[in-house]
Amino acid sequence: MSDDSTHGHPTLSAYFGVFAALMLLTALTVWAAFQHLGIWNTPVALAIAVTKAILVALIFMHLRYSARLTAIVVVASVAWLAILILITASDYLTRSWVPIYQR
Amino acid sequence: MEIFPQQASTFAPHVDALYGFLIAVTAFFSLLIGTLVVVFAIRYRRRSPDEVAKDVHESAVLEVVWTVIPLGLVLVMFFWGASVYFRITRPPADALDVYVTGKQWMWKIQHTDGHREMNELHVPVGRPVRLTMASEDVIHSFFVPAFRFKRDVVPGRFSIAWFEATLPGKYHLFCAEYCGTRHSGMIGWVYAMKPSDYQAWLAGGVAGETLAAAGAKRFQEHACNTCHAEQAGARGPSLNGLFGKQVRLQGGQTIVADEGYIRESIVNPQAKLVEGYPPIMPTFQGLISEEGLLQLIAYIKSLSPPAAPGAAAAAAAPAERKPVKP
Amino acid sequence: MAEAARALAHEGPPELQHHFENLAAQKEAVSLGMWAFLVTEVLFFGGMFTAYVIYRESYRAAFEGASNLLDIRLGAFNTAVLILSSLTMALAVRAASLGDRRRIVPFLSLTMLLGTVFLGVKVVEYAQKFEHHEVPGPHFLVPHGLPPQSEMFFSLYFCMTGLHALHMIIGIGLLTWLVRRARRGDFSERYNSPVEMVGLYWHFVDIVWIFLFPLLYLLGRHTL
Amino acid sequence: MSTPAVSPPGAARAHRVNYLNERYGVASWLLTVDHKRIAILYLIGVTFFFAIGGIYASLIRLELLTPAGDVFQSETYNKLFTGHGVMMIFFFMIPGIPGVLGNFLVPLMIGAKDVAFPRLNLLSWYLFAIGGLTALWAVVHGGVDTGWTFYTPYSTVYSNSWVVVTAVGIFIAGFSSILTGLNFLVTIHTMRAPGMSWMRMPLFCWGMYATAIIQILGTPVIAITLLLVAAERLFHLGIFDPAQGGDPVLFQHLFWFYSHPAVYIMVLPALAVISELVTAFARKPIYGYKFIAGSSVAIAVLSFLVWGHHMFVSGQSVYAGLVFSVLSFMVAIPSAIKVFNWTATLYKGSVSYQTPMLYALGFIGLFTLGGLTGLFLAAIGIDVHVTDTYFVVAHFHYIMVGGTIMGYLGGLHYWWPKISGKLYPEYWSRVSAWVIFLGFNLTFFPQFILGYLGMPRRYHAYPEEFQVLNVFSTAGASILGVGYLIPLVYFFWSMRYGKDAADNPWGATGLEWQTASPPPTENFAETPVVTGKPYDYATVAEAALG
Repeated sequence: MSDDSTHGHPTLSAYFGVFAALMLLTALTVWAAFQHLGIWNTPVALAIAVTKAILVALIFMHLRYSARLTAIVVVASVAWLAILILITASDYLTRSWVPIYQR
Repeated sequence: MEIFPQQASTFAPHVDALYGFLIAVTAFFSLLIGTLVVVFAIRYRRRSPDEVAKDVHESAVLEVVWTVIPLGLVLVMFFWGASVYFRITRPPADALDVYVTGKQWMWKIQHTDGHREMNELHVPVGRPVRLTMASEDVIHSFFVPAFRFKRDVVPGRFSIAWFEATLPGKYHLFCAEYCGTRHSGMIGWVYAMKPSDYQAWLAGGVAGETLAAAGAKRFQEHACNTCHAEQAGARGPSLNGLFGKQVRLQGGQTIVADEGYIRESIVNPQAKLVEGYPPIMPTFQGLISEEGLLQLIAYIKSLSPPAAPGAAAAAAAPAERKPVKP
Repeated sequence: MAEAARALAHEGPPELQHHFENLAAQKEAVSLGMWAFLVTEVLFFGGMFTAYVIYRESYRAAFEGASNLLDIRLGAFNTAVLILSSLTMALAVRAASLGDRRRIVPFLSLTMLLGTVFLGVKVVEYAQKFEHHEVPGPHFLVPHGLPPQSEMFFSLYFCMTGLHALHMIIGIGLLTWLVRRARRGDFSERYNSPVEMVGLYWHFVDIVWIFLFPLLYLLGRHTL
Repeated sequence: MSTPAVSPPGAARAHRVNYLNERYGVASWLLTVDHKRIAILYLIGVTFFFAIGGIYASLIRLELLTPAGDVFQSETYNKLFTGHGVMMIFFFMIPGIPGVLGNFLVPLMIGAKDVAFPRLNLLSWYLFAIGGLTALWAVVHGGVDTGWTFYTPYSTVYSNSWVVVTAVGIFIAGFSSILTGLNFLVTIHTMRAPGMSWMRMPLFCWGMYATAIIQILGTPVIAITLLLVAAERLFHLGIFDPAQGGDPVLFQHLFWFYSHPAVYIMVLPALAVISELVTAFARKPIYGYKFIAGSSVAIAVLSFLVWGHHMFVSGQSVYAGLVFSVLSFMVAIPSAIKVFNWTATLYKGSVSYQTPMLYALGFIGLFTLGGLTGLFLAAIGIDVHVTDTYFVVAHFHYIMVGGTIMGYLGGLHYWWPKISGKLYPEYWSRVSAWVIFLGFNLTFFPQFILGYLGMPRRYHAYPEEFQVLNVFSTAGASILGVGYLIPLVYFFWSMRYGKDAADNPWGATGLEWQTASPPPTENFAETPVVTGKPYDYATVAEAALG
């Protein structure tokens, strides 16, 4: 880990910009929740939440200015969360695939 | 002392063949490693206290070889094991239906003709038997070692499985999933009988009303018929001929109306709504016992056209059926 | 070799623990440790998110109906409060890294205050649920017109927000500790990793809420 | 690997200051932040819980001597096997090698003065001790009868035993495990001595690194799952209760997401120990260093993708079952790579049969058999028949006892001179290694046959035709029990009467052998500088000659 990679810091305006963006996105997600988007309501809400989380991680948590190892650690946590949720869900999604009653 | 269980079902030879292959692989590699370790340990034993071995040049080829050979072997095992498993998971269409309820610590069996048994199951040989199983309390597991057959019975849903006995005899029935204090007492016997003996057994006991008739009674008791009426404009969909058919759901999905679907529609009616019907059905979760649910299923099955080789129809004429290889 | 010997002689600042070579190495270790800890937190909450995903798919109507019983105004207000607290926390970390001692304490205190406001609102929300018998367990009454599985929604709601609130309480405790140390003048341009680490924790708790808010409060609004 | 000379050989050993004699008194131990002293604390702790688990095991085998359940009540028997599982898994196997050998060796092997977070390390031990005593109180005083797997809804609704307290104990110990893993991960990343690149790191550290990954990524999930079980018992939340719409199979997913990788928390450190032993007692660089190191990490990652093989008959989807099956087979590959490479290391080596090597060779045999029988369970068609039978019991005891305990004891014998500064009697240690090996096989091999015959696990009483094999098993267990007592006696004996150990009694490489036995509190007089690859016996020999 080189020294300058850990010492970079966002500017004040970056902090306030992110804050404003987070507030706007919060308003957006509330507004979107009341719209009839069919199957898209949940994906839109999640996409907004992911965007907000990335903003917080990159700027507030200085991930953008951190060492590569830190990024790997973060990616690992997301990957393992995905393993847990997706593989478990795959069981539930495929349970009805094998017809147990055949006519 | 026996070291190998009896082979008494159509699964058993397939499972045992794979077992034999795996034992051969295990024996080969255990002996290979064991022999090499012993030979090397003796041949290259340390001869003086400060002897130091020379470095042996590593061979990338060797590493690849002993990565690829096991990989090939395990892929063979996987496909073989998967093919055996597919056999176990797909019940043939013309199987004899038997309904099983597990509760701490007994097995309750209902036959379609109304015969009931406790910790005993009589089945004919040479005929697939399809078990629809439910649990009243915790997880149990229906295990017949001689059939190489096991299936967990999970509360809150049906577990559906099948087997076909091949050898007449009396076999252990175990509960294999730990279920509480008297888990090891939740045992019984499976009697596999020649078809003629089985007929005699069926004729002998007091059968009472058929399972479908019992289900029909419950259908009235719970006033299911007020909505699921056989007339135009009824509030619920008709159940005649429903079983085994494709159902169109709201949102355009389709689903086969099997036991699991019907059960879910009774205890959690909002989960899958039939197209064109409003979500007005109340849940019956906790209001109908597991045995009652099984009876309702048997009733709804009996409403299906008799032309289909359904379970109820097949049960009526077992002698005429030709054995079908799964 | 000579380098190593010098490091052993330990002429480092008092914050340097004996087994590290220098402050940079110590900071690197602390930072990696904190991020690894946050990984465990992600998976800790992950178990409940998994349960949420499975049951939500199984009991869609119940979940959407029950979600509409939550107070969206309080939820949105709390989201804003938490985001603001993340900003003040970030500013506190910035002040610490610049060695701006006068600003550390106010920003930390503001963060604590906002965290307390969040918890206060949560108490109001919980109290409402108790009044309406929407707390799972023996006293639960299935809300009018909803399937009984709405109880599952509230079970998950209380587990997830409860665990989140517990993290907030721990966070406020950590902030109290930081304020005391900051008052004592412990932090400087050179040494400020405690502030930074608690900051990471606080932002993580914020991120959890960023997901909880839409998943719990906004599920079924379009069905209204 | 070259290091600065350590203490001058002429110094009177008795007066040498080391981590054991630098300070005295109970407080100097209970408040220590020295990784070596914490390792000793773990040694005491895990030995205690191992003894408890062992007593439970012997009572189980006593009951199973006869088919009728005539020694204990069913309820008592169920509490016995639960107590055995909980104590052995959560308070012996999981903290065992990382807590004792990992704590002692990781900083020494990478040339650090301590782990990255020494106080956190002590906290880990306290959490382990508090969690262990909490669970012990629940298991002994009240009793838990759910099995260590806590399957719902039995554990949440039907069991009338001390589930919540046990769950809390395991929850606390889980955080101990997380903090240990976190500490090792950070230590290995940031505290390596100058020149100690990743590819120069001893394989034991690679194993501990892979273990740390699992501890960090897996343990939180069991923690939250047990928390939900406890909450469900207390508040009737219904998350896993089918009566309220919950799904018991979901519990199994969450439980095994951790508890399958947990098997590798137990066995990866043992594999890592064996890598060290084989190379040291063949006096030869390990064959295929990169492959062994890589296979540890590969096992750690793959271990998270196979949990569903515990659920083939649970009602899990057929397709999920197939995916879990094929992935489970894949874990066999890195395991096989290790075994082949160890075997190749012996080739043209200078092999000695001192006690640690006996354990290592025994381990290779037992682990091979345990691993190969794992293939039976991954083969989904066979698993349907043998799951939840004694076949599974036999298989995982080959891995856990034949693998982990053999590795642990092998490692303890290997590093005991370093840890205690004393030598144990070689004759008795060889005897005990043989007794353990033979007793183990007699105990568990018959259980493979029993399992295929269909004897279900967790049975208090069983049909009479299974008795003969059960008698063999109980006889073996008695021998095994004696085998475990012998080392306990001579390790204690050696602390007082044993001969002083040299700094490097085995003529092994590795930084831990280049400091004093026992090491000073600061580990090294000067921070070592690493200049070459590990296990470079040829260079060491040259240096000795020159």
